[in-house]
Amino acid sequence: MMSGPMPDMDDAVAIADTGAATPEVKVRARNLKKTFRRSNGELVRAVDDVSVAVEAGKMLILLGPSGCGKTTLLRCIAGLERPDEGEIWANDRLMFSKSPAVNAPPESRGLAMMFQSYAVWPHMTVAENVAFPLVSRGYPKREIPAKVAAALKRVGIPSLGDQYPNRLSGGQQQRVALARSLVVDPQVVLFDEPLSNVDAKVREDLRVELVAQQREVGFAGIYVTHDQVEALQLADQVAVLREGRIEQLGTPEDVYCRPATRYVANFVGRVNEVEATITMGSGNDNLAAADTPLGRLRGYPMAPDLTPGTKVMALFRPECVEISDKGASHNALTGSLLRTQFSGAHRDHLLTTDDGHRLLVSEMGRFAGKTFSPGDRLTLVVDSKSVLFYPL
Amino acid sequence: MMSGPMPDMDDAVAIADTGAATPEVKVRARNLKKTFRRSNGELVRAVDDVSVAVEAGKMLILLGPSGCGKTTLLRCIAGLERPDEGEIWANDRLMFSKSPAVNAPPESRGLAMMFQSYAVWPHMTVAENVAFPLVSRGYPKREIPAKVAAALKRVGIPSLGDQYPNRLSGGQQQRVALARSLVVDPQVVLFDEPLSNVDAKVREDLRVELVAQQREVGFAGIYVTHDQVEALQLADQVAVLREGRIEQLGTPEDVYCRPATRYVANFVGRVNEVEATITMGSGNDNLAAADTPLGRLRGYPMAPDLTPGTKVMALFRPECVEISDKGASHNALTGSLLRTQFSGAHRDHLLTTDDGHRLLVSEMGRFAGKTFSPGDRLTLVVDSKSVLFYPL
Amino acid sequence: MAIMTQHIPAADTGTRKLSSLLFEGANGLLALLMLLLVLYPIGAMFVRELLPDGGVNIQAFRNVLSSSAFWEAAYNTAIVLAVSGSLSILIGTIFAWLNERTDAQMGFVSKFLPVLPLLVPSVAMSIGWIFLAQETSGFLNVFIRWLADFAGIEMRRGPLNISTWSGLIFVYTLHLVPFSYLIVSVAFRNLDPAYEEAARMSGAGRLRVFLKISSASVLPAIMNSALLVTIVGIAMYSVPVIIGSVARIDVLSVMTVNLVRGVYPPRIAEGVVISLILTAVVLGVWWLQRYMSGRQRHATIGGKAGGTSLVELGAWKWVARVLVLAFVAASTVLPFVALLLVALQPFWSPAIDVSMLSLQHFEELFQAGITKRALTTSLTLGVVGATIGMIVAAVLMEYARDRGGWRANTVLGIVRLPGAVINVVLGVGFLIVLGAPPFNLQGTALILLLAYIVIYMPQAATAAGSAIEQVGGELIESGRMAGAGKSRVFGRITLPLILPGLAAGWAMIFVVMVGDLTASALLAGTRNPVVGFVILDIWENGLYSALAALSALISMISTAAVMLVLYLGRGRLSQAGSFSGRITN
Amino acid sequence: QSDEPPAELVAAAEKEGRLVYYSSEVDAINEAVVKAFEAKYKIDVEWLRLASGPLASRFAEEKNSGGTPADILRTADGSVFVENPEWFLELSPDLVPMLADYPASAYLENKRSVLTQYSTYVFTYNTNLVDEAELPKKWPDILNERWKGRVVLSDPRTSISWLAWIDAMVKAHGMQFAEAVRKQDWDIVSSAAPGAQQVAAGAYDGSTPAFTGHATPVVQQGAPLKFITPTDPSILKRDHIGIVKDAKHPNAARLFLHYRLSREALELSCKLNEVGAPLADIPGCIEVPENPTTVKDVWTPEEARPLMEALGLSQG
Ligand SMILES: Nc1ncnc2c1ncn2[C@@H]1O[C@H](COP(=O)(O)OP(=O)(O)OP(=O)(O)O)[C@@H](O)[C@H]1O
Ligand SMILES: Nc1ncnc2c1ncn2[C@@H]1O[C@H](COP(=O)(O)OP(=O)(O)OP(=O)(O)O)[C@@H](O)[C@H]1O
Ligand SMILES: [Mg+2]
Ligand SMILES: [Mg+2]
Repeated sequence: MMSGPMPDMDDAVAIADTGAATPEVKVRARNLKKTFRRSNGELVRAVDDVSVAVEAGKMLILLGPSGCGKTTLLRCIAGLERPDEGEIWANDRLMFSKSPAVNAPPESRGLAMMFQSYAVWPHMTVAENVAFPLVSRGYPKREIPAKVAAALKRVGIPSLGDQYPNRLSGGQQQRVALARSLVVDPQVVLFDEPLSNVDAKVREDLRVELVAQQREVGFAGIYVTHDQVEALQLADQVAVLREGRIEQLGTPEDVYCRPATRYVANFVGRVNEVEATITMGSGNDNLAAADTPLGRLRGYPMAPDLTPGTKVMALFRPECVEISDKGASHNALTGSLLRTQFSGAHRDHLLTTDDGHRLLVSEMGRFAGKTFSPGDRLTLVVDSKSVLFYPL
Repeated sequence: MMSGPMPDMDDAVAIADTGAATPEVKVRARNLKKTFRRSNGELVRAVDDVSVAVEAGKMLILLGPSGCGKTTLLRCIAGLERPDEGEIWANDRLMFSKSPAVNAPPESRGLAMMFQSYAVWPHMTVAENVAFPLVSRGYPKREIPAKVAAALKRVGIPSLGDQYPNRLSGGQQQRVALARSLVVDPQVVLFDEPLSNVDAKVREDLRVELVAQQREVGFAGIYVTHDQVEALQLADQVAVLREGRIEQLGTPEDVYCRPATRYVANFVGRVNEVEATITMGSGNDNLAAADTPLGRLRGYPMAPDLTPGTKVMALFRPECVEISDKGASHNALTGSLLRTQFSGAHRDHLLTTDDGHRLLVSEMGRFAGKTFSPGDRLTLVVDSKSVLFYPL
Repeated sequence: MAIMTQHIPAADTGTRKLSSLLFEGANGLLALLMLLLVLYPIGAMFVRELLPDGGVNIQAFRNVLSSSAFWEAAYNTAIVLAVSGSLSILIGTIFAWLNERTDAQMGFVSKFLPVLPLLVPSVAMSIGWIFLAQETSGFLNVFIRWLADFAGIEMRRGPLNISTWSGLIFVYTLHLVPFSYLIVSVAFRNLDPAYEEAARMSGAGRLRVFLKISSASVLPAIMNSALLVTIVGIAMYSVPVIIGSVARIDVLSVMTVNLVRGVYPPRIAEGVVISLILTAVVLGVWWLQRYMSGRQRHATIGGKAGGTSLVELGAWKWVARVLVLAFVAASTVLPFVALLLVALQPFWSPAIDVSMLSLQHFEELFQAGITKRALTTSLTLGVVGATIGMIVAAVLMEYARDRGGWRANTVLGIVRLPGAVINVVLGVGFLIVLGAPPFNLQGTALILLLAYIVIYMPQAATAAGSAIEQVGGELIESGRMAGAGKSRVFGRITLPLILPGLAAGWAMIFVVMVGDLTASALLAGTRNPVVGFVILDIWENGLYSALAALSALISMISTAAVMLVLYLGRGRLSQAGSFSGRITN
Repeated sequence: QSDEPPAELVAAAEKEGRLVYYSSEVDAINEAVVKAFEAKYKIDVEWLRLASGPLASRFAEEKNSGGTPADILRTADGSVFVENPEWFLELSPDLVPMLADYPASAYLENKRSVLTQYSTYVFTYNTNLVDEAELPKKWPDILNERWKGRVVLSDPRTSISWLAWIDAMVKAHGMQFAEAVRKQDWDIVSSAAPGAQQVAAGAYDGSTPAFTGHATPVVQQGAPLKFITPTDPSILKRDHIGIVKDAKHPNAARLFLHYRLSREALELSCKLNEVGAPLADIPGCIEVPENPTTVKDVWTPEEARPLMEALGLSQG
């Protein structure tokens, strides 16, 4: 361990000799824990033994329902919250650990952050807002205007420098916040639901912009959201959190197509669930088979020991079902249409099977030609590769 | 017109003899106008000559970007804002008009409303919150507990009656607000972005609940949102607003598939836009043809006089494009793949054509089998029925 | 029509409408009544004194403007106000930040500490400080000299001297801090912590964040507090009369009071002229405040509030706490202890002889008929006046919020106006209007009550207004949509929600009413003497020990009453859970 | 001789049953006199005490706006009787039988007020801090270096009594006296009562100008306080009392004034306060010095201004 650091010293400690971080890893948190005490005395484990790492140019998304600890984890990394346990490195320096006692204040961690409420300071013009990090970090005075102008241009609001923020729309304010966090060319940027306060339409534009900026600046990002579409679109890695713990950490495809648990499957998208009993363990093609009240389904077992007879839950996503007119020996289900829900780019059919199961089927808009009416009996074929069996 | 009403009398006037409303129409606003004066003296036409009507059991969605006047329109109908011009009927009674001067106060209009901030009163228990409308409307005391219990049960929180709201999650609070607005079995319910403060996942659940409640209670609803997915899913009718005016009023399909203007097309979903010149007016199949830098496109003209030579904009949605391996004489475009974006249920391909146009193509998840890599040259075929020509 | 079978029984609509009409009518009437009550006395006096017989009383202006005494007092007032005002805003802002935004806060108690001075009538605080820091005999001086003696330093007087410029400014500042604290702390409470955190993340240290972000973003509130501090400071009488006159520092409030009630024949016209000038100053500050906050609209975007995180101060936390406690000691504890000591002594003496201490003066207080009656009258007036005043203020501010537009501006203007007029001048106005036929209220408790309500309306309105602002519009509107008329919504929703704010306002008003000196001296009758009256009497002719006993007594009564009310106001809502700051959803 | 009032006056007064008494006298005397009066007659007395300036100005303000409840006004500041004689009844033995015993010199010229007592101006001192030997026997002695910064001066702006004192000094010794006072660098106190207490507390060695009554309560508490009456000049302050015209209780007012002027009441007040009486041979009352100067007790602001300026005090 380090020899020098004094207890409680308010600074970061170089970790060259700890070997704790590989060079590309820009932020790393290890076994972080943070417990809060509610006003009624109850303890909440907001972050419970979480380890994450992000490399340069990559984006890690923290995804989970409200209250699962996403914000707390991010704020611990930022230095705005003090963890109970664990270690935090950023930019190759130890920022927090219990022993040796290190706790670098947020301003010296060299991280940038974007907030949900835009947190654009109302008493400063846009240019002053963007200049603030430069001034605080002691950039030479005469370089500042040029850097500010460049940052504003980059986020597409070059002419708004003189405005006060309250004159701007939500989308524009969030652009200011983005420019402000990127103006110092940070190596790490933290995002706490930065887009959840802006219009759905603007949100899409900003998301595209964010990806472009990341590509340009090459920062490592940690991004908190509870919107799974946002998560899947932005992420290099997604960490799905549940009650302070990481339930799954993987690529968007992993998390969406091969969710580790039913919780993850349900959280990152819509899913059909049918109870089933394994009839055949996984064969050469890795596929197993199971009997369901709706017929036999073939699919991937998601746990090692799903031997025949095991009760499982079969999951498949609504868009992995095809409405077919020809029957099939397995993975074919029939049901009658309850109603069709138009949602623009796609439409959802809600069916009920003969034994009362509800099934959701999602179709892309371009098949708009074939329409069905409630009561129609439809045959569905489920792609075997997208059926997953989970132990109960 | 009416004979009796005194100027400025604060009451609703029965409109039996005006014939202004057909029996099913529960709310009707006619030629409403409302202008605000900003603090800097500038005038804002928040609502500018808007007429809408909603029938029993139907849901009208007011959709538009921030600041387009959705809330103002809703508040005028609710009686929380006084229009400058126009007339409002609700429950077959005249609630507002300039002459005869009628302006019923909100509490006597018999409308229920749900707010964006849950607006659940923190000093009352959940049960007291829900009972308040009953008490205010003078329901017999002993019927109230049963009605409150029924309402709480209906929204799925039967056991929370004794709790104070600050102990509840956002989703639960919003359920309380829903129960509170539905407890009097209102014939009309107004919603001002009731779901925009809750989690994406909870939002979906609540949306389903709302539809179920509407089906059960049969109220006429007016629902404000800026989320086009929400709008398309909930609406019987969508009114797309732009700067205080209705840009298009129609079914979700109308608005999404046959948007009246480019503004609407862009607002309700994603769209590819290519400039084009009409080469052939619409023929028997109603299709016209136009030359674009990417090749010839056939599609529907969206204005009557698009004669050959007219400059137009050709629009088609990303999900109406098929990636094909066979060429085609028209509606076939080629480009090379820039990148693919995974978003769970679907994936988006961003292509660039040889002359630098960007095209977006959206694919359902089940085609996950075929994968492309950046740089691949792809041929796209656009369904003629989904290409729309708009005058510039 | 078939669907007319609405669930709204027609009769019910009728009664509801009637009660709403009554409510609105009553509100309008109240606004009108308040308008009369404020404008009529002020107006009548201005007309009588400055526009006698249709002409302008130029002589009064000439007398004032040509008097070197006026200019000296104006200069003194300006200096005292500028220095103590800035200091108190600075201290109030820092304390507000410490208590709302940093880990130096010490729970519920600490939020309460900086407003403690409001519970000690300013007369009592000033006298207490005379006992503490009079140059030769102040307890603190004697104590310090005793300590110095050990160190071999011999001093005959000092080192402190309250009867100096710095002493005067010191006591003014102690008195004004709570006013700025009250307003700025609410702003900090509502300030999105993300503003500060974003600044930390931008590389700014704690100090820079406080200076450039936290205090700068609450600038509108600071300006607002500057307005209140100006109003309170200009009208302040007991501090300058007790401390300033010994130091020969005359200020305009004391000068006005002397002109109006200290000399014979009374020179009311000149008092009115000075009031007019002060009104212009207050209006100027008001305009400045509106201009500044209009220019920089404060954008509070309600994100998810979350658990507000506090700025960690490290070791500075203890320094901060000590500062807050030192302030409480200086403003409340020390003066109170001094008062108590003197009250227990037979007469004020720096040599404390424990064997001589007794409750004699307290006993005499209760024996003296006039003191007993004065206590009863004052406490009754305080309770009734603070209650009516807060209700009136709440109804008016709600009316302003509800109606908006010119009505709101009129109401807001009216409720602030009394703040700009020196109390004693207002008192004369009341005497002129209500003391004369047909009212003939001269010497009654009613005229005092009305005068108190009007005089302290600006404070009451500020408290009620900020309480009402905290209640989100949608909470109220959803009440209307639930079918409740304005009166029911006010009674069942607005009122319970603003109750803690009203309770705090009540406490503040109660204390100033009980401690009022100037209007009381003019209006209190022989049958209903009030405490302020007795205090002045004892101050001018009685024993300091008796005065100390009375001051200590009313401080204790005020504190007890205020604690009780705050506790009740809080208790009512604590069942709804923790309830800090904004009540928007 | 008998000071008993005529029975019909008593009957008429008791029929009215009430009296409102405005007085600038110290509480102890007011209370004692009122108590004794109430014990004798079935009349409730309500009294209001303020310093003489505020009392007169309050009285005037009430008169100007719809009437005053006061039936009797007693103040050290005679101006109100001179400036507004129309507010008071002209006094005579017919009105108040007790006045038959009073010399013409006891009245104000316009007979709106009569004198109730003489007060002598004193120098109050702390016996722990001041030696007998140092005491100022004559007024000019207070201008010694010994007293520089050690005396507290009663503010001439708050009361005619203090103004009258400096006026008398200036009349006797010229304007230099006021200027010398200014050079003594004395702190100001609003009245001699707090002055006496500060002296008792040791804050100052002495307090002046003062009346004996101001020190009495502190002395009674055992404070190390005494006073001396300097001469050169010997000065006296008169107090005035009058009956308000259109009073609500005219007969009660007459009866009360009769009582207040009676030997019994004079004795009572002298006992509480070392003052002189307008009637001779009242036990307990101090000797009126030989050739005393009676100070000027009616003032206009213009007359006061040069004195204030000499003292370095600003006045509105
Ligand atoms: N300062 C605090 N005091 C007490 N409890 C807290 C505090 N901050 C957070 N919590 C609790 O810790 C848990 C995690 O909170 P956190 O804000 O990290 O959740 P989140 O995942 O960001 O949720 P959201 O999506 O709602 O923002 C929650 O149960 C929350 O109530
Ligand atoms: N009280 C007001 N005073 C002045 N302008 C107002 C007021 N209320 C609304 N406006 C303005 O009227 C326009 C319409 O506002 P409105 O709130 O109806 O928009 P909205 O469509 O509901 O927007 P959002 O999606 O942001 O809620 C906006 O430009 C707004 O700034
Ligand atoms: Mg969060
Ligand atoms: Mg809105």
